[in-house]
Amino acid sequence: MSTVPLLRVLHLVKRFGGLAATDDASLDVQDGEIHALIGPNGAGKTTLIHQLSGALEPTSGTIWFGKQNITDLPMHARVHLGLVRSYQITSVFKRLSVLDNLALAVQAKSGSSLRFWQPARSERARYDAATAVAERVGLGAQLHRLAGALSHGEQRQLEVGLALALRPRLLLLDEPMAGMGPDESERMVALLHSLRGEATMLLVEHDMDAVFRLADRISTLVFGRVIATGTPAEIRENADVRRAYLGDEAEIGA
Amino acid sequence: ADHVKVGLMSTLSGPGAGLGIDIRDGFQLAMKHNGGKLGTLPAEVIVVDDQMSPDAAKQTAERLIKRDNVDFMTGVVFSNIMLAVAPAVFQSKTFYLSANAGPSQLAGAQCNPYFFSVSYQNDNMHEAVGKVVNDKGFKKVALLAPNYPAGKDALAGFKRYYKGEIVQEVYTPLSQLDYGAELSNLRASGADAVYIFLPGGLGINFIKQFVGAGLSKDMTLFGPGFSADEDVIRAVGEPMLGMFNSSQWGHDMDNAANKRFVADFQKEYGRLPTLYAAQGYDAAQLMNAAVRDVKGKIEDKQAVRKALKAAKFDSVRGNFKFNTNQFPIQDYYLRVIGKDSQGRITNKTLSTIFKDHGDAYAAQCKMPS
Amino acid sequence: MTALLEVDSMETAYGSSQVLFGVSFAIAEGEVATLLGRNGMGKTTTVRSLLGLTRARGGTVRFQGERIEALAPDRIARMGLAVVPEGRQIFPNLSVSENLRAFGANRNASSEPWTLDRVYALFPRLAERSRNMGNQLSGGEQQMLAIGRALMTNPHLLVLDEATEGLAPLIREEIWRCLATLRAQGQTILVIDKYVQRLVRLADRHTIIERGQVVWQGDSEQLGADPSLWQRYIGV
Amino acid sequence: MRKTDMNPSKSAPESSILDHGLHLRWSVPLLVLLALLPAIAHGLGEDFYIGVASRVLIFALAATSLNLILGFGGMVSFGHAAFVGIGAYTVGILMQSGIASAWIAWPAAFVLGGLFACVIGLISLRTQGVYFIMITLAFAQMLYYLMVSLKNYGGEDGMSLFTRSDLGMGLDLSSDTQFYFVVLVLFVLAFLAIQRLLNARFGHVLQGIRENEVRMAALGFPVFRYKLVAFTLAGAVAGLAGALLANQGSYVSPSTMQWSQSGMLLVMVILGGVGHLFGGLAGAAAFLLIEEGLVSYTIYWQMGLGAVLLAVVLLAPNGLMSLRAGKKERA
Amino acid sequence: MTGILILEQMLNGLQFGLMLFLLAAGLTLVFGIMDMINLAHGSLYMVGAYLIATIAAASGSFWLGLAGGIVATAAIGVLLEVTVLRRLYQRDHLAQVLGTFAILLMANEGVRMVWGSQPLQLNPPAVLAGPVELLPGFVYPAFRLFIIGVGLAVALLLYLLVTHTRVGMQVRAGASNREMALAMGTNVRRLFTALFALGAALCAVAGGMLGPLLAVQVGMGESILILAFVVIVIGGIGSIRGALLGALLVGVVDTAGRTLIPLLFGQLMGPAAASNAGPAVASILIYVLMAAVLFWKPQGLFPAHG
Ligand SMILES: Nc1ncnc2c1ncn2[C@@H]1O[C@H](COP(=O)(O)OP(=O)(O)OP(=O)(O)O)[C@@H](O)[C@H]1O
Ligand SMILES: Nc1ncnc2c1ncn2[C@@H]1O[C@H](COP(=O)(O)OP(=O)(O)OP(=O)(O)O)[C@@H](O)[C@H]1O
Ligand SMILES: [Mg+2]
Ligand SMILES: [Mg+2]
Repeated sequence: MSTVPLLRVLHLVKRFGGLAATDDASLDVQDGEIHALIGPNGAGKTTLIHQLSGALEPTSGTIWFGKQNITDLPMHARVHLGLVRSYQITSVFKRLSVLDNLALAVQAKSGSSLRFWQPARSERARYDAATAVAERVGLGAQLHRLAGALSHGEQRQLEVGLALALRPRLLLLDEPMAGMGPDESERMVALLHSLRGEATMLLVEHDMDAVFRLADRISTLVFGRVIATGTPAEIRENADVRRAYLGDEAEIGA
Repeated sequence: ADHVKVGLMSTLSGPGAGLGIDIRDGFQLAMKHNGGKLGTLPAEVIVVDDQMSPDAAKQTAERLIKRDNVDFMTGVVFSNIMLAVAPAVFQSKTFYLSANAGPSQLAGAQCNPYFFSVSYQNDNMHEAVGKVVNDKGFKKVALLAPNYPAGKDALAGFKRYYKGEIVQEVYTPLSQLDYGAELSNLRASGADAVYIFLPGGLGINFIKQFVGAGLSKDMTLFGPGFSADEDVIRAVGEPMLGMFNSSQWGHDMDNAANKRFVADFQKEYGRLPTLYAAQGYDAAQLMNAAVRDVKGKIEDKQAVRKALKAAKFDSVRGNFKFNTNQFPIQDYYLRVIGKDSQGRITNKTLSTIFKDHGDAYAAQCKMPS
Repeated sequence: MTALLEVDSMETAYGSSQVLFGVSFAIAEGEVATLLGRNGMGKTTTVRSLLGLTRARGGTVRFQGERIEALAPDRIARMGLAVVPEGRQIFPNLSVSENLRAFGANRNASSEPWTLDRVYALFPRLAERSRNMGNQLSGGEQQMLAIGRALMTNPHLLVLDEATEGLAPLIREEIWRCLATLRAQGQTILVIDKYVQRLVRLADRHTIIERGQVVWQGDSEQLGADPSLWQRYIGV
Repeated sequence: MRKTDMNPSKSAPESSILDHGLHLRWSVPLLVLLALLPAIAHGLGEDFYIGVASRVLIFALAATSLNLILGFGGMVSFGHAAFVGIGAYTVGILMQSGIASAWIAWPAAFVLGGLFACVIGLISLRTQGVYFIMITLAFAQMLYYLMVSLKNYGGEDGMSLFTRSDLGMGLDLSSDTQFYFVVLVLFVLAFLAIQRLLNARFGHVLQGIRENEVRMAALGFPVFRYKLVAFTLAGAVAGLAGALLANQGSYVSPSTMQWSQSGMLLVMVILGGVGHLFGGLAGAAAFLLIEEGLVSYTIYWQMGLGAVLLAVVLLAPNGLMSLRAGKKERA
Repeated sequence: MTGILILEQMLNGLQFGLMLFLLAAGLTLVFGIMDMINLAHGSLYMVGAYLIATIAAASGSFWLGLAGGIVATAAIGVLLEVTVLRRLYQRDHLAQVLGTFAILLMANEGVRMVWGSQPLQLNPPAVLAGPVELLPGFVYPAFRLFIIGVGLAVALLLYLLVTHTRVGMQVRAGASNREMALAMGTNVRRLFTALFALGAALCAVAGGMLGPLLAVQVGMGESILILAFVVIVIGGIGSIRGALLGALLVGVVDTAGRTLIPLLFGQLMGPAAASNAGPAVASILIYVLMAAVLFWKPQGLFPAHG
């Protein structure tokens, strides 16, 4: 592929004391693809996402978004470039309704919020957009319930909705399926499918079934290093990946 | 008028409350002695708390003046509070008889016909000690006061009469608790006398620590009367023994008014009176005399003022008269803390330091007659 | 076999919104039971009511023959109920080893109790990170810790609420193997998980909950034989 | 197809914590009452209470400004009295140098309050939670000790102001009644502005930050900047309150900036209702009136005040306003 | 300055720091570990000092007073916890501030009603009353040495209790996630009551140690409470080690500031200006220190969970 990758991670290192959670990791994500990132627990996937999103500062290495070096950009600036994340551990506004949650997200992307006078509630378009997102993630009937009163699985749906509402170019998804039942997982897979073409995705997920169905390419992270990148078929056959991560699961997904 | 109203606003809560309560108790003892009357008029005394906060004091004073329409006010302990309430008091032409606070501003440029001090001018006590230390021939003196206007004025007052060498002049933060560092420096300074002006709890802290550090053997400790009064003694105890201090009054002073005051105060409240109690008592007696002399016509402000100025009352401190700035001209005594005949630790009056002493600010006062 | 746990027409509400409408099921000593159902159907609420964390409004719960629905959660726990809660709930301000040691006990008087060493042997990853604070663990490591923490109390009844969430396939397999071993040793277990195929292989009995009510109960054979059940209530 | 929607009745909109109405049904009568208050007080021969009312409104203004950051932004500032003090000293120092015009002094107090808040916020807002509480306390203490040692401006003794600021327009602020109306107008204007702001986009962002700061950052909001703006605004309004306070009491002293004063403002807000639009007003009024009432009865008035505060904590989960608002707005 | 003076001043710094630590110790327990902002902590310190002074005066023995005061204060602590404070654990910090502020007001008035407004007397026991000679020419007050000893002992004890016992772990667990700690079988309620009693007892220890140096009077808790908060915030909340080091840092910086800054300013700007600026700077020094520490380390020097 000759085009500039949408995301390019070069020799990224993150140390926590003696532990190198990210250890000279390099990775490309092409525009338009769904790129899955798999690896054992504690391999450094979330840590990598943290660095990509700007929540953690890398010890060394660079991150490129398109042609821009974003290594030192603060989180909010990255969001405005279109680099958006969701959290592995649900982080929603518990005391706000589902609609208000999503409306806040929409607000982030629709002009300045240094507006002190116009009632925010009068922005119909914003609430419509939020409603649309809610429908999309399957919370259309829960608009007015407080996020804190949703069940775990529903909160996970909202978590993804918050990211979606920002109309991302690159969506960093940290275990979106975790905590979802088979039914909801299925719906999430469908949702992510439908986003193809709209957003590029870097997907961290332990649900191999979903990963193999969705991913165009898969990278495997072990001890903070990318040990293999390839198509699902290649990864499934990769002996190292099987040993470090997949075990028998490769068959199940097949 | 058919009765007279007095607003007694003092510090009755918080760390400074001990002083205010003594003023109040002294004042009320006098009222009892007078049968609840001032002169010929039945009197109502409204006691309120200034919370040791200028802001609250201001508010409270307004309430006394505007809502209760008091004829006289008294009671404030602390100078900063006095200064805060002064404008409102003067504006309303209410007579203020200070039972403690005597800030230099009100003795000098901002003196006012409605303000009378029945206590002292703030510098007086320090001047008196300055003179004693000078006269006793101490050559090297260290000074210590908190870093605020009254502290600076205090040491200035001391230096007005002390001419020897000052080896250290230390100002400590107002909220300081521990004087370990200062005591070490003090030991190193080789001073032979120390003068401290540390009001309330600060003084208690310092004296305890001073004695604990063993410095009392090497240097003599001096303070103004209020750093060595009965309230402080009660809190510190034995370590206070031998501390010299100055005062315009002592509970052992030999005059009839004082004997009655001290005896009845002990009977009534079960403790020895302090300077503040004596001042509260005198404030009431001066009010009493003035109302008596104008024959109850307290509406006539000129007459009342004249009667107040005349000060025809038996002060527990003996000699008492007003200067042109309506601050006292009186005697100041040297006291030392020792054990009395009953074995109590208390102040003993030793000698007279100043006779008929006024203050340094009277000259700046252009008092309208 | 006697019933270790008996839940009878349990009703639970959060404030004014009722979630459970008379849930009844029983778990026999040494049995592995499951609760199945879609998201938000009341599985976790059932668990919370068992543990006394959300008080049931009606119905009874018997544990080892004793009524526990009115007891304080810590009493219930000391009787030998331990949970791997949804969302891990690791103590962030305790190190890994402290998380494990703080509540260690031998509540089922096992002759071969779970110890720190055994937990570390099960999850070597935790041994490596033993001095890390709970909040410095990866999601999966936290999950392992939560499981280890529950095992360390050697409970009569072990409750796992989505304990495989966020675990890598290899570790997940490890957990299944471990549960099988536990079962073989006679440990009673209640599992909630989305990998229903696995549960069918592992568990003895299943209870399906739909909108706060039990809609189906049976053993693995029956469940395995009736795919329409899955379709209808679980969505697989 | 929706299976999770097991209880459709719950889909009806619940009142949101983001909405802060003016509750006109009782706020208008309240306003009318406040407007009539001088006349009533005068009629009863209790002119003194006009001054009390001014003071209540001034503290209500300060407390409302604190509530803006505390209740809506989740920033527990333990140094808010410093900004009140800055405003008061602005008036005092200007007056000492012969500038008595309110048109200069009050805006100056507003701007300086904001300026100091901005600088202090730049440093303090790096910290969170209790650390933020303590660092704001630290700055307030620094300012306090600075003023204590500035002998030119009275030091610990403070400055007595012999006149009130001059507003022109034929108004005589030395009249307690006229001063009261000026305070009332300023309070109402500031209050309305804050109400607008809270219901506007900015208010939603601010409250979003209070609810979940990390997530707000992940949504692309420059969180620090919004917090700083709110902190600055609150400082400015507190500065204005300080200017009015200096005029009301004709006195300025470091004690205005003491930590206990910051604590009192905090207590007022918590008492009234954290995150309730009317919390600052309710808290200031309750606190000062309870105090006013108790002080004249007993010197042990703090016992009574303590008992009332304790009762509120135990019985009204989120301050006095939550008693009125009932369960639906419970936190 | 001579060598001995420098040594002495360092000891002073250490001593002042440990003095603050004694008060901060109980605070760390209740605030740092149990995560409960307790403004009434200073009130317990005050009540402890008053009780010790009263019992000591009645019995004529400082040690009896100390022991009796500690027990009585712990009992008062339990009473307070059971009746009021336990209702506040689950509330947010603000409710805790308001509730404990109310208790602080009531405690002050209560003490005033019982003991009056006059300060009380509490003197060190005779053996510790005077100075001792540490080196030739270097005398130091015995009671201050005692404070240093007690402070270090308390620090060690707390450290062991909190970090090396299961009770300590359970307390920390209960504070961060009460529900989960319950679900693991800890009787959080009883544990917290016990811990609060310990905190109250430590308050009384502080009262007994500081009472002979400082005024025993109404309101004695408030000014020093702020300093105690400063200490544990600089050290990092929740960490005993941090509280101790924070205390020492504050003690040394404050002492050094008070001795060195006036000297330094004297040389830089002449005595008159120095006598103005010196104390002003000295009084804000520890606040500057705190602001600086938090600027560079927003979680304090030794964050407990980092
Ligand atoms: N703040 C921290 N301090 C120290 N170590 C940390 C910190 N955060 C993470 N780690 C360690 O870094 C390693 C990588 O963690 P990370 O959360 O990135 O893993 P992960 O790949 O996302 O795992 P999982 O699949 O379990 O979520 C882990 O071993 C973790 O314990
Ligand atoms: N704290 C709460 N307050 C109000 N409602 C709640 C609360 N917790 C859960 N609910 C509601 O109760 C219902 C059941 O929730 P529960 O968590 O028991 O479901 P679950 O079956 O465990 O789902 P999941 O598979 O998503 O974890 C849901 O509709 C949820 O929205
Ligand atoms: Mg992860
Ligand atoms: Mg659940």
